[in-house]
Order: sequence, then structure tokens, then C-alpha cells
Amino acid sequence: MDVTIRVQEADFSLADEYALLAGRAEVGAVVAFVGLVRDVPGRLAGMTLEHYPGMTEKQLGMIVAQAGERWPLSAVTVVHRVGELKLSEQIVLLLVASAHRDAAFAASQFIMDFLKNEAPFWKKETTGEGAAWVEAKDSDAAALLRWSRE
Amino acid sequence: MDVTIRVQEADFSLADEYALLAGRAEVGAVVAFVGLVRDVPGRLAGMTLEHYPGMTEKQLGMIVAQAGERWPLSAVTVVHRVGELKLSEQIVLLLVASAHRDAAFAASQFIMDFLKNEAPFWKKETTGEGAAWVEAKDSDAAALLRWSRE
Amino acid sequence: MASMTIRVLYFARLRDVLRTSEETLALPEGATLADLVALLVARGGDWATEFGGARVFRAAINQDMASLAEVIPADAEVALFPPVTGG
Amino acid sequence: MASMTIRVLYFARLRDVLRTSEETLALPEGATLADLVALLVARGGDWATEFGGARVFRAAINQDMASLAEVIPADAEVALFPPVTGG
Repeated sequence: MDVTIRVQEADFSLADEYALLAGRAEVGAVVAFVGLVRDVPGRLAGMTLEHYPGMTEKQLGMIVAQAGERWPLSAVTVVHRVGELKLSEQIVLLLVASAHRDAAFAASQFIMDFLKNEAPFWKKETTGEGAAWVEAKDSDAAALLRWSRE
Repeated sequence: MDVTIRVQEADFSLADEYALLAGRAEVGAVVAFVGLVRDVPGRLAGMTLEHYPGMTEKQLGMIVAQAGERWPLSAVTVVHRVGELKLSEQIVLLLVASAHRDAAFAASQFIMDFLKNEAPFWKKETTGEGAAWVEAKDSDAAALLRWSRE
Repeated sequence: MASMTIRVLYFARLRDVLRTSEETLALPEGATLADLVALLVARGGDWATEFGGARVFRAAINQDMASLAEVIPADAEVALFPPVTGG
Repeated sequence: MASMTIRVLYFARLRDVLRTSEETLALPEGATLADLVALLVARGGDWATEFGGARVFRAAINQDMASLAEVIPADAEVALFPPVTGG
């Protein structure tokens, strides 16, 4: 399994990252996820993303490795941005390439669920009234339950 | 919900189709799926994809509309190729844009599961020994069960 | 009983085996897909093999998936084909 | 009992409220995360508010998520931060 993990201030290109994964003979399915700065109607001006350098890369590497143990994956790319982001800008890119569609979909959701709970990123939203740290959602923690093995 | 459905011989560009969806203020998540001609090790030379013109577009439109009733979606794009395809070529592209990650993932899998069972496409594989129609897999039909409502 | 005309289309492996991509048939009004299939099975040979129960096939009426109990409307476009394998 | 030195890092809202991004502390060898937290709560004020039980926080030891019962190794890098909100 080829793994690419990057944390960066610069924007990323879905097309460029996809081109690096899709050409392999054994790949039958690629699932991509892009998270973007969404407008809460009329309210949001942008956001700042902080992270814990070192731990971020380590946690993302562990999450991707766990996905690779559960499903047959050819390649996984995770790119997460930090710093200042404006409305509609891209935040995170995940690409999962596999021989099989179901494996690619399941691994993608697994990686995003764990990223949301265990990768040390924090969002601070900027609105007309100032800046405020985003509170974690209970639903993100609850999403991990679906991956617990019996 | 903006819906784009195309059946074509020409290749498609994930980047171009993504650019058309991702810039909307209300979009927080885009899930993309690309299916590719996968090599069954050393065996496959390519494939031919046949379809039922008219019914294909109608069925894809109904499947996407059903997804739009179940989840809050901003835009859906489906591009499916027909004709001669070589190894590693792209077959199908699905893009789903939503405010929410879970909706985008669920709708993507729903659309692919129904496309696999109800959109009239047929694959004929070409190998060193000749050409043979691909048999449908029971697992594709079984996948629909997860979407049945109680 | 009055009769009606329908078009029947064959796709993919079925078209190859039956060496027919399209034909026009007369059926009694009110005929169901099952009636059409019985008519085809009565032809014998590959028709009986394909539609007689040994092999799985799918049907559409006017471009919607249809079950054997469905009544075929006049001037319908009926399609018979193997289970689909796209995506 | 012998003592050890650890680094403690604070991130995001916790760093803002505590006005501290990093400090070096001496703890007895064998101390757990719970012991460290008790030491911080004893400082009172915002420290007691944040770590005294009223608010949720997360901890990592040497860049792995850790629970309060875990023993802190010597020279560890301990981080305390709010639940994460990336992705």
C-alpha cells in the first residue's frame, strides 16, 4: 500500500493527486473525499486551522495503516490544510484506491471518521462578530462505534 | 439539486467535473467515485461496454432523484462510458456534493449500488482467448438490501 | 380479443445468442410480460433455453424495469436482457 | 522518590484561555496523567475550570492519544487540548 500524508498551508489539486493513484493496473475503484469551508448562511467569513505538528502526521499514518489492515487497499493519500481558509476553500483531501468499490468506500469513511476524532486539528471560525473555536460534535465520536469489532 | 447525467464514448475528466460542483457556498463535502478497468492479473486485454440508449439515462435520473429525496444533496454528476475500453481506463464517474459528509458518502454508495443493478449497461471482456460477457454478481443484488426501509 | 403491436428489444448476450436485436410482435390486449415470455419459449431452441427458466433475465417496459406479472400497454417498447453489469 | 522532567503543550482554545503554549514541569517518577491534571487543577482559576471536570479535554503522551490512567514516561512530551475538530 502506497501512503501519502501531507499537512500544508497551500491548496491542493484533486486532479494532480488522483493522477498519481489511478494509473495502476490493479486499481478498479478510487473514492475521493474533499471537505470544504461551508457557509453557515451569511454568517461565516472564513476559518483558521491549527494543528499539532508531528502528532498530526503520526495519527494520520496510524489511521491509514489500520484501514490498510482491514481492507485491501492499493494507495491512500491524505492532504490536510492548516492556516487561514476562506469560504468555499478546500480543507481536506482523501483518496483511496482499491481493486474493489466496497473496500474503497468503507476505508474512506473509516479514515474520515477517525481523522475527525483523533487527528489533532482545531478550527476557529471567523464571523462578523469575531472569532470562536469550533466545538466538537458528539455525532463525530458516535460515528466511531460503527467500526468497533465484535 | 443540480443533476448532470451523461453516457458517452469519450473519456471524462474528474478535475473538470469536480470544478463545476465544488464552488458553491453551501457545499461542505464532495465524494467522488471513479470505476476503472482493472486487470485480472495478466488476463484482461480490455472490454466493450454496451447500453440501452434512452433507458440508461432514464434509470440513472430516477436513481439520482431517489438519492436526492433521502439525503440533502446540492449536486450530483454521473458520467458513464460505453464502447471500447482498454486496461486502466476510466469507466464511470460519480460526484456527490452536499453540505454534510455523511450524506455525501451515503448517497454515493446508494447511487452506485442501484446503478450496478438497474442501469442497463453490459460489459464484455476481451482476453487472449476471445471475448465473453461478464456475469452479474449476486453480491451486487445483495447490496441493495441495505437500502430497504423498514 | 383485440390485438396490439409491441416492439421487443434484445441486448448484450441475449442479442448475441438469439441473433436478434429487435422485432415487432402482435399480442392480445392485456397481455402480460409472462404471456410474452411464454410465446418466446414456444419457439423452442435457444429461445426456450434462455426464457424457459434455466437462465436469469431481466425485462423492461417502456424503459422501466418490470416484473413478469406486469401488463404490457399497447405500442410498448419491451426489452429483454441479461442482469446488468455496468459501473 | 526520584523526579523526572516533562514538557507540557497546550493547543487551540486551551492555549488561548491558559495563555500558555508550553511549559516544563517536574513530576515524581511513575506519575500518571491524572497526577499531572491534579497538579494543574491545584493552580486554581482557569486551570481548575478547564481541568477540574467541568470541561472536556483530551491528552496525548508522546503524540499518541492517552487516557488519564496512563503513566507518563521520563522526558515525555505531554499535550493537553480540546476535542479535535479537523476534517
